[in-house]
Amino acid sequence: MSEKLSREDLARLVAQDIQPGSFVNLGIGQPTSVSNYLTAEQDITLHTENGMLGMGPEAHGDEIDQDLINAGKVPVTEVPGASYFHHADSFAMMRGGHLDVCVLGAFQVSATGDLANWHTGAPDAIPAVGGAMDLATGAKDVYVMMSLFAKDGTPKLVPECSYPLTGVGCVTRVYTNDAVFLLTPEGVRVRETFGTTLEELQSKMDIKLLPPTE
Amino acid sequence: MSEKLSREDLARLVAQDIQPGSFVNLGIGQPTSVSNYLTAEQDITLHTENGMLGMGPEAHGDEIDQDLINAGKVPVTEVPGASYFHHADSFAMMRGGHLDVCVLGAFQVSATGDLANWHTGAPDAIPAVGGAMDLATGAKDVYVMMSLFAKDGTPKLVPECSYPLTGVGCVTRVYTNDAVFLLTPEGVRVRETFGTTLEELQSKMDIKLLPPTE
Amino acid sequence: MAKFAATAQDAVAGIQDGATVLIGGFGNAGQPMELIDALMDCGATDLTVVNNNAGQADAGLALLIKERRVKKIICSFPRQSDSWHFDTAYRAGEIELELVPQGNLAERIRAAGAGIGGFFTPTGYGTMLAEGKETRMIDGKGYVLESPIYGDVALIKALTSDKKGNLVYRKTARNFGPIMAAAAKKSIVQVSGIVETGQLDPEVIVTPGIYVDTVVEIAPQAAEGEAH
Amino acid sequence: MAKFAATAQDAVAGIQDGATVLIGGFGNAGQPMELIDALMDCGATDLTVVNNNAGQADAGLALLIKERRVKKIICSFPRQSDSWHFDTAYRAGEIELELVPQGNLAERIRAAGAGIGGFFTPTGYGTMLAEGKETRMIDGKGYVLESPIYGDVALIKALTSDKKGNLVYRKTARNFGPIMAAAAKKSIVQVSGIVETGQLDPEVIVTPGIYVDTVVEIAPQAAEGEAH
Repeated sequence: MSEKLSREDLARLVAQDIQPGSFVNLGIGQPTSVSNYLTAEQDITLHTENGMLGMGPEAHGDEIDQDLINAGKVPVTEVPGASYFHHADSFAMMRGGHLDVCVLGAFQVSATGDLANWHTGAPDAIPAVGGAMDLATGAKDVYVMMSLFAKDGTPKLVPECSYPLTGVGCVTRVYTNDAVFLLTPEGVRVRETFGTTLEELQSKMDIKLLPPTE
Repeated sequence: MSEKLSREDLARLVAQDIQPGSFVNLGIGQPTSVSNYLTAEQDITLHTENGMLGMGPEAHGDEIDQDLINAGKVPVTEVPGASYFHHADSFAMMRGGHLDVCVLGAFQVSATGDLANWHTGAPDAIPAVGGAMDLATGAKDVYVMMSLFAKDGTPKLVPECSYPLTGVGCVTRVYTNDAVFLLTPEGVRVRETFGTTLEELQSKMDIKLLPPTE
Repeated sequence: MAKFAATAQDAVAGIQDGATVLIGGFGNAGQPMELIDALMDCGATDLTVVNNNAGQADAGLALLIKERRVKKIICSFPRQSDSWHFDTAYRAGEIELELVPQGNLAERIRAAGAGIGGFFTPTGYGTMLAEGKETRMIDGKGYVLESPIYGDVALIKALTSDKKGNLVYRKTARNFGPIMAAAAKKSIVQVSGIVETGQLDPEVIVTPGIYVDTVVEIAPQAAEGEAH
Repeated sequence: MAKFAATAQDAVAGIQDGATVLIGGFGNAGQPMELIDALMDCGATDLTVVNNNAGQADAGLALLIKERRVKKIICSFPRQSDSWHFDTAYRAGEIELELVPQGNLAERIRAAGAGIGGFFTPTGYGTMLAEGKETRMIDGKGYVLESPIYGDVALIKALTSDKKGNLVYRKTARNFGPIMAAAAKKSIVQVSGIVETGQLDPEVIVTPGIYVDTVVEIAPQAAEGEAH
């Protein structure tokens, strides 16, 4: 592909990569936009950790019901086949590895799949973790969506995270506007690049990149 | 009282001692008969560990429903206000100390409230524990109903159990046909005797009996 | 055995200084706002509060924090755009914070109600929130030992109670209610309606009355109060 | 994503020799008899079975044991008046027994589904069933460390499924079903009826379809089969 992916195209790509019939949790922020590109044929069931499977799109107007919100506290809707459960059951579902995919944002991801996405580590910051560590730990696959480079140009896919960790060795894929990375036992493999090349990326990053498999 | 209590009178006595509004689990066997003497005014809610609160009397004839049984696998009925839950929730209710009273049978009870009621310890016996250890552990009060003496005349309320334990220090009262015993931090206190005297009981038992308090 | 209180003030009377108070709700859903207001009015102080958040805007838990009635909060997500009362108290060193990943928070509350003395959870392993805690490798995976969170009191909101205190909830307002009701010595529940015993289907009761001590009916507000 | 099988035989096809099979039911209530019969027919052997009991009379699990297809059983109450096939196998040293207090059995199954690596339970502390296990005093009370029980397969019975595999149960037939469905890699469910998605109220679903892999409809037997 000849250009960097737009945020919309990145969300579309993640959506396409989710297997039909999957149970998925989309993190707050950029990952939420993935839901815009899931198709009816995929028959994806969305989980929200505050106690629901079968979450539908954001609610508007008369649909808004303060008893029906997502983890970002935004009013949402329910789809046929939805179910409600309490917080311990909801996090048991995550922790027990029942979700197929969780899509999260990140400050940094390490080559071995460590995730940092909850705390900048700034000494005066008030920490808040929410469900971030649970989301990182539980799903069969954890996909990260992020920009590959910080505003200062430093890569966010790194040998070792400098920010406080959210989870250890949990991320399996990293989706960025420049490339998709598969975090495998062999190392970090570039699946595809957008408007750049493996060589160019390698020159800007401190981790060894493996080429796409045939 | 001038005579040993009959089994029926013993069950009636236990029933009378249960505080109104209590949540109660009655073990299999003799304890089950306590339910015959609970009054509507007491408004007792019965728990059965296979997943129900608000268990009613044994079912007969057309009432029999194979999906509605008690822990002894006997068909029972439900009373208004009943609820159903799964096994983990049911035993969480017991283990978490939410039941007010559990009434159990016993082979032996020790002076410090150890209970032996699940296994004779015979070398060729096939062991089976069921919910016995959970029942012993969870309730706020564990009442034992048993004969005070074995067929060979040896007491069953003993300094230390010789049978394998069900639970440690869990029994708070022992109801027998000869007397009611309160297991207190000070020791074993006789609350009342039936057709015998404290002195006579003391002569047959190996534990120090404390007299009734005024 | 559930008792029925005439007002939220009656329902919370008896909450002592120094109590650990579990407060249900996630966002506005399931938040027992009238019970929190009554707790404010009743004057109890030195509280330890367990909630997912640390108060929002100028209402409910945020006001308890503003008035320095909360000495410690156990929560997963204190910092929000409108958590200014918590932020101020925290930066002034006037409130203690125990930060717990949300799923561990839920499981710790569940453990208290279920009589579990502690459990090994993978969540938080290898992070700063596990520092100082016992860890263990089990089948090649790292776990952290977490302990139960018991409450002296729980304040929760349900949809309907029957006369036995059996509860049903509504949609995502269920959240922490069922586990908090089981984890507290005394559970105080505000409901939108009370029905006769037998009116709730035994198959659909979420919180059996054994977990409920006090019920108070609070008519739902008109929608105007919900807009924020 | 739940799939629908035409017959019990199709539903259990693929259960491997050596599998750990969680089997629901307490007494006849919730016992997936047709799935157990199909497991018998499919020939899988060297099984580890997790059930509250160890088979009764000459049916279901008892027949699997009679035919020596079960190398190990994890249960709370093997010995019953009609557990003769188990008794014989056990006395012959041809079946291994792991005896677990019923509540620990339930909690261990729940732990597997909930991703808990182990938990401290007071049940069994100080008894021979805690021998060889790690124990700990917590706040002055003795606890035993227990581990999760994972299943390769669960065979359970529910009342109704929708097309997403969401389940509801009936009365005390619920028992081990919900926790076994969550604890097994593959959950196979026999139901009395299947309804369209959306027909089950989202508030009353007990087992969400995420825990269900295969559903087979088995029309309830006439009452004659229930008399024993």
